[in-house]
Amino acid sequence: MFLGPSLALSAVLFALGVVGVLIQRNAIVVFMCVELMLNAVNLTFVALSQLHGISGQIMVFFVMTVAAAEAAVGLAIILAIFRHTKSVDLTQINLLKG
Amino acid sequence: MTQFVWVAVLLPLLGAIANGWLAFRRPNAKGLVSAIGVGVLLVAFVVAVGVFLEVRHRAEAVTVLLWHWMPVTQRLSIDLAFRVDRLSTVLLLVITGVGGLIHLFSVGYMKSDAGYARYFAYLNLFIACMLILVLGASLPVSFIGWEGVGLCSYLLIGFWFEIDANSDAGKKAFIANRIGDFGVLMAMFLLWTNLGTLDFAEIAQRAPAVIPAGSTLAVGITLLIFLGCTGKSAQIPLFVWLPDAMAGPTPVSALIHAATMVTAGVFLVVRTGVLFALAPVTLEVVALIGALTAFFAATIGLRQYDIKKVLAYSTISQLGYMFLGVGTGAFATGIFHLVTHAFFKALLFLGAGSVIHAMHHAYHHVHAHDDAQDMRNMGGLRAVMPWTFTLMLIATLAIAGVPPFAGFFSKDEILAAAFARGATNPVYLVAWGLGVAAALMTAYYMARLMAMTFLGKFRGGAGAEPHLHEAPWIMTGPLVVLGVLSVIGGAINLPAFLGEGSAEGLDRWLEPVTAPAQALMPALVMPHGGTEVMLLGGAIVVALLGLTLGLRVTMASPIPLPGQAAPEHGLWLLLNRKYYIDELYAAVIIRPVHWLSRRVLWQIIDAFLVDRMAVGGTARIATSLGWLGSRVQNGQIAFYVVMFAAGAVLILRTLLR
Amino acid sequence: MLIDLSTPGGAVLGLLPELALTAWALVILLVIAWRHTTVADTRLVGQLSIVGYVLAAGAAGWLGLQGAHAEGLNLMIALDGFRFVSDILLLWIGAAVTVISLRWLERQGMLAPEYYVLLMLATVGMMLLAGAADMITLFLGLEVMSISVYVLAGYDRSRRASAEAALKYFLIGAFASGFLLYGIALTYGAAGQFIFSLIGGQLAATPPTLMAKLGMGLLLVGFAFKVAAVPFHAWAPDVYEGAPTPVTAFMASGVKAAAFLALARILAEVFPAFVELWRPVVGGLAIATILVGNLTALAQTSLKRMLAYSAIAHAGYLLLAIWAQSDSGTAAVLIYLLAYGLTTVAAFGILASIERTGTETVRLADLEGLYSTRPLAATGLSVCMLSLLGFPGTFGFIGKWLLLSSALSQGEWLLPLVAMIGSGISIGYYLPVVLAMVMKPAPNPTAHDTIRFPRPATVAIACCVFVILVLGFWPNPVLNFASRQAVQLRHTAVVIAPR
Amino acid sequence: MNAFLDSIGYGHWILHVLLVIPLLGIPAIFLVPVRNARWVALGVALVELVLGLGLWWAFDPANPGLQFVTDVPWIGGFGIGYRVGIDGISLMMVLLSVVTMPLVVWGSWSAIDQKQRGFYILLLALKTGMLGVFISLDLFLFYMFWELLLIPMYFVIGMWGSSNRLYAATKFVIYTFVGSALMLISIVWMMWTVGKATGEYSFAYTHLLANAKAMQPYGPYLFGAFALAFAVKVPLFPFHTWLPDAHTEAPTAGSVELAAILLKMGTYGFLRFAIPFFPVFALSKTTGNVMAALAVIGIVYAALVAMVQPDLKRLVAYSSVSHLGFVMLGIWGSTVESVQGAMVVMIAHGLSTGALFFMIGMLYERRHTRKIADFGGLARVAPMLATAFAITTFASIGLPGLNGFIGEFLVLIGSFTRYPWLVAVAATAVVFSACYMLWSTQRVFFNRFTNPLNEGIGDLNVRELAVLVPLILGMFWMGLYPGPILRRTEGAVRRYVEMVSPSLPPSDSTRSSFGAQP
Repeated sequence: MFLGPSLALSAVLFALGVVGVLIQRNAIVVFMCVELMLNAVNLTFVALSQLHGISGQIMVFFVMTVAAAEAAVGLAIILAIFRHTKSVDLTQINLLKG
Repeated sequence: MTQFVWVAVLLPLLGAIANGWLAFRRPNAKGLVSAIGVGVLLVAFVVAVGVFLEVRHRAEAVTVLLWHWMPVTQRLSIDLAFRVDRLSTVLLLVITGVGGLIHLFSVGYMKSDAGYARYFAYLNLFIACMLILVLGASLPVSFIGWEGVGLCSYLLIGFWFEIDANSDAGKKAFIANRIGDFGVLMAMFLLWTNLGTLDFAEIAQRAPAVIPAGSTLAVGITLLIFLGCTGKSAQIPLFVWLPDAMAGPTPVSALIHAATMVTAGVFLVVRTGVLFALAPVTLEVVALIGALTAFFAATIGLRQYDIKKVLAYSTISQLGYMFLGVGTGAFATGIFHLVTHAFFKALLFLGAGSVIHAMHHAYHHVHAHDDAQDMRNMGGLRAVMPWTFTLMLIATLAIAGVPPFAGFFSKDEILAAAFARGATNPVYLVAWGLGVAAALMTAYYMARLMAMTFLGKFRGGAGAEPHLHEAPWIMTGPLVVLGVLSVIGGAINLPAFLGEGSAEGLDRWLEPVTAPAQALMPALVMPHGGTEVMLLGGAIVVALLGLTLGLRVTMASPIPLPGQAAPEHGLWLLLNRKYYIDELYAAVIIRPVHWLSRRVLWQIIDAFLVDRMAVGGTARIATSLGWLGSRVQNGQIAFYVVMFAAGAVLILRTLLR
Repeated sequence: MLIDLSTPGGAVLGLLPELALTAWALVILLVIAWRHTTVADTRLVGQLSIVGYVLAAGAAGWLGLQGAHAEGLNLMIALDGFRFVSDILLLWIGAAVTVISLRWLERQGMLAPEYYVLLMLATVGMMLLAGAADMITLFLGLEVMSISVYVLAGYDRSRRASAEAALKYFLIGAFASGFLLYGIALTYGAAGQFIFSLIGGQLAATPPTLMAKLGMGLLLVGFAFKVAAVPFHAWAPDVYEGAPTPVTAFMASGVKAAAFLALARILAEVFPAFVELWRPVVGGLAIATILVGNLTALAQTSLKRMLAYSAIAHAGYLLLAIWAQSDSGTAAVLIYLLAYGLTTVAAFGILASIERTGTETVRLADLEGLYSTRPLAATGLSVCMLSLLGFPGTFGFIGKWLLLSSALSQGEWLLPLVAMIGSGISIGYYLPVVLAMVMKPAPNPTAHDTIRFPRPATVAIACCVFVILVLGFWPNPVLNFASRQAVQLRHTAVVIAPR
Repeated sequence: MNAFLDSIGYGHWILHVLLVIPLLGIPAIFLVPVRNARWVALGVALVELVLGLGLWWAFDPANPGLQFVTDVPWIGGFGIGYRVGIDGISLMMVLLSVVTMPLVVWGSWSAIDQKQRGFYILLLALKTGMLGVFISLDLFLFYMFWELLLIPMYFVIGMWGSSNRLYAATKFVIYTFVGSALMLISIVWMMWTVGKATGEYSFAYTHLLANAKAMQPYGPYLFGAFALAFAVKVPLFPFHTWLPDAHTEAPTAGSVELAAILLKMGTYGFLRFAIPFFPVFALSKTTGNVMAALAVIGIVYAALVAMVQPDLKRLVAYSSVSHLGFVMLGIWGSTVESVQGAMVVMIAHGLSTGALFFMIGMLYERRHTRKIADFGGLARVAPMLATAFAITTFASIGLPGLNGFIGEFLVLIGSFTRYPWLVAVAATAVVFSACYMLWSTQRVFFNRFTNPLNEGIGDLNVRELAVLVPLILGMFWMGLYPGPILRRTEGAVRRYVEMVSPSLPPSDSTRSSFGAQP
């Protein structure tokens, strides 16, 4: 049921996330785009569960948990950098290069 | 005795080592040094005489094997072996005999030199090498001596090494010799490749069967050998080193650069006569080069003021005669002139040495720094040095070709042979003409030399004059012996018409050696009867004419001192400057080679192209790429992510292709 | 020993090393709750954490010796020698990094003992990742490891570089996780399974579908990021430079090793049927990685950054062995990881000791004259450089040789050629280190006075260097061992090495 | 002698002992005070010399094959073994190595005045590496020794060299490392190819050689990889530019070891590995012509460049390039004569160039300069040194009766059939070598005494004489009585030539272009 459209939708969402990462300059927005990618994949898992059973849905839970942990750590890191640079603009964060 | 011929080689070698050791340890033990230096030569001479007495009764050669030198393969197994035959015996006698006399002379001449022991070490070493050269049973063994004498020549020319010019001269000699040696080496390679042997006897045996007469191969090999000879024997185009070689002590000039080493080329041609016989073209070249050298060197000799330089050009000229002789195919005549030349030229040099010795001492006493060798500083020495004068006069007459002195017979025989060949081959006629002209000039410059040195008044300053004196007996003694030999030396090969029994002694003596080669050449019909007499008469006239002219012209006007002479011009300048040959070589060869080596090979190819561009360039390319890489790494997350995405697209594209 | 993973007891037994380490980490967290202020506290926690590694390694070793295996294929975590060897390797790296960190943290004034817990948890993640036999375990292991390392990278909060490193690593890492996860999803879609061997069987049975190919491609992208293969490498130099030095050592050796072990397993067990598809990709990545890594390293003056690029280059070499994808190739991966791990830990360990408090990074010029004041340290670092270069007489050479051998045995010449060219380039940056230390004079007499070599780190480094040298001449034990483990990785045994 | 050697089981242990003794010296050096380090090194060197010289008698010249062979598995399952053994070719290289060793220690006696411990340790390590290269019969083992050698040499140049030492050391290592990188691929590829063809996977030299046919399809590439590694080491033009720098900057001991032994590893490699494995390609018309031409270019080119060098060591370095060109020409001459000649040149060059470097070192130690222009007229103040230098000079330029001539003569005469024109060009080296050597000798030892700083330099002392006299005696011995050496190498050389000669293209008959057949 709606397998094709669901997969297509998740692909589009995933692509949107990727494009967002590519074009956004704000660390938090970029991070949100990554979350969008993860959730797009979650949609894929759920959609595929119709075909292959429950295991896909189980995976979604793991992904959500991991994403939550990631969000916590990620925001802490962004905070840490904000303390140094007073900004979350990624173009400003280029101390390390070469 | 023949089996012990190696003693004659070994002793001088040991003498050299002993004297060399003394040179470091006891440089002042001059008595011991002289005893060793002359003693070994004496024993060697005794051995030589012993060998001679045996060889007298034996026509065939004897090979004395010492050890296997290069036992590489069956095909290439070179033994260190000596070949005792009539040719080597003649040279054995000349080398040890004349060499011994010169050693003796040196005892007096070098008495006060600090490098006395070193000098005798070199001299002994030279004798050893020279003996190896003439005794060698194969080309490589002779080559040991061939290069060895070059080495000794180098060492002795540069004996007083603290003067740059002397060292330069030594180096020049060695390098000129080496150019010739290149030819000898190449000849060896060709011979071995084609004949599978380098042994003289086997070459003579196999060559006629393998190498077609007149073939390119024969001409090539012989020309290469002859290149070696031009180097060693100072012929055109490699003669330039010999005049400079006069930088060495005078006895050295007598021994090495007159009597023995420089004649090695003639010896080698005779040794490999069979090959030359197979290459008539080369023989023509040899004769022509010989004649040309004789002529040109003589012209230069006309206008030199250094007594030794005159003699040096004279030597080159006389060597040219020898090559003219062997070039006609009459090998024995070449050897004949070699022997007589050894006598009278050694005498001339030693005489000159005695003169220089006297001049040097005189100058030394008055602390003058004038050139003791410049004839313009001499004059009137006849009075103070009667012995020397007399003996040098004998030598002058001998070299000028006045009968009955030794040079007359030998030179005449060469010219006669050339004339005889000229009947069928005009090249030889040209050579003959050059030879006659050279003879005239020889007489002229010798007379000039004698006149400038011994006649007239002493020009070297009044202060020095009282200190001039005759050389001690240890020096004049050898001169006397050589004087006697210069007088009677011609007797070893008198022309046929002078008597049946004793005539052509050397020709017959050498027959076993030269016969195989002679058999391959058209017989040489020596002029006889009227022609012969006419030639002889002509030669005498030429000699006397030259002497008279030389005497007259030289004595005609006062001789200016070195510093006061008007600058030379025209032809005289050309002659005085030796045709600018040295300058020519420097401009055409030496400087371009240096330029090429320094600018092109080293700085452009080596340092720039290979090292900087190829090697350094690779490194630079890598470093630049690395720099580029680190620029790409710009620290921008956005850019990193773009690279990431691009990579992902690339991977997916590859997979979905 | 047969283990039934379906029973709780069996599951505990199967996961014993990971569980032991996790439990110990929790115990230590408890300790930290009381002791987290002084230098002594930090030190105590560090020392305690080593016990955890030893316990876990003991468990892994015990299981390995017992020949633990399971029946059936329905596993979430592998029970084979390969996993236990990987575990020991990773635990060893964790322990070594801990030892190096002991005094280093104090000197840098980073008195937060949670550091050690994070290291342990990251190690747990690495072990799960390397031992995963199931996509879920794989993902979990990966994330446990990654999240811990994100934090570790930014652990020196006082330094902006550290924070920046953490941010870069985190953002790009999360981005890459997305790709990896999508890859898992699509693979799942294509095969309907999470378990490696089942997916492998499924994929082998049918012609490759678009979804399977896409899935594999995205998985490869995810791993390419983790191993820092060009062009997914850009984060690595920045992060390696910014992170605290022991953490850099941990990332360069541990994280990379775990990723490679997992990649080797996935390609061997999940995609053996697609070998002709992924080979060009891996080969291309290898070539690009070797060349870019080595060339860019040439331009570096900071030692840490240089080693980062060198790490990228080495990832390229390892991809070569992955490409070869045979038992000898897998054995080569193991050996190379061991050699590389030993060397990297030792090199960064020495580097950490040389670092001065407050300065950003060690430059090449800072090493000048080290030999005259610290001969042993200079010698040790020289050995490390030679080992990284793959110079005979060091273990690095054995690894390099095995890589080449595994590729050449497949009749491939281009990749080994590129590898050797890369090796030739690399001498251009390894050698100057030796040169600076040994042959140049110190800029001033007191230049190296601030260097401190704490005893534990010294012992750990010395052991590494010693092992590098010994194994360089006598690699037999590890070679044979690695070959045996490599055979266990797959169910089809091929002749691994010529006999 | 033989009976005695047999009674102590010499043949069974000698090669291993030779390899190990220098390594045992290393801890010994650590144990003694620094100032005694050189004594330990000397002791080790002398023990090595005494033991090694036994090979001269124990070696059976009648046996052309490998002798004293040991084959012990090393890295089991991977076909790698500790396989060593020598034939006539390696025998001479081993002997050369052990002979130079005490001389090198002696020669460094006073020149090395700091970090002595490290220096002598490196010298000992170097020696093990060299011996290892020459006795390895396993390609893996060979490669290890081949590369390992670089390290001690690198440090010797870089730590005890003169002003530009860092550049020179780096250049040396990078050049040779990069040069031999591809050789490793080649070696492993050979193992697999032969292994797949025969079922026996092994790096053993004899095994690979016996089945070299299986590798022929890849001959050009594999040979190219080997040739690159060896050509750099030789060094063959145009891979030579590392040599002048390395030679010049290295301390005396380094220069001597480089010249006497290290360069020979390249030519040895060609004789032992590169050509026998791939004779069809290596000796094909094109390859042969190219290699021989490069050799000859090297001979003449290096001689010319040597002529204009202002630095004595650089000059001798270029002369090495020239001499090694003869070796290469001889190898490609591919006749018993030419290869024997190549062997002799290898040994002769070791003696004479070694001696030259020693003497330049002695000059340097006295005056701290190597510039020719800084000297002049030294023969007056240092007559013994001048004499030794002159003798060595003449040995180096190939004066018959000294060692240089034999080799060059054999090389040229042996290669003449195959490469007549190239030989003609090569033979001009007799002129050029005389030019550069004599000119430099003249400017250093003869001519006017211009530089007052040279007044007090003093002549050779006893230690220096002890270094030079053996070398000079060796030069005379080799020049006058090379038979014993030739006899020992002949078997191996003959076997080598017989092995490769079926692959030789028919000679473009020299004889037709130069005349008649015998």
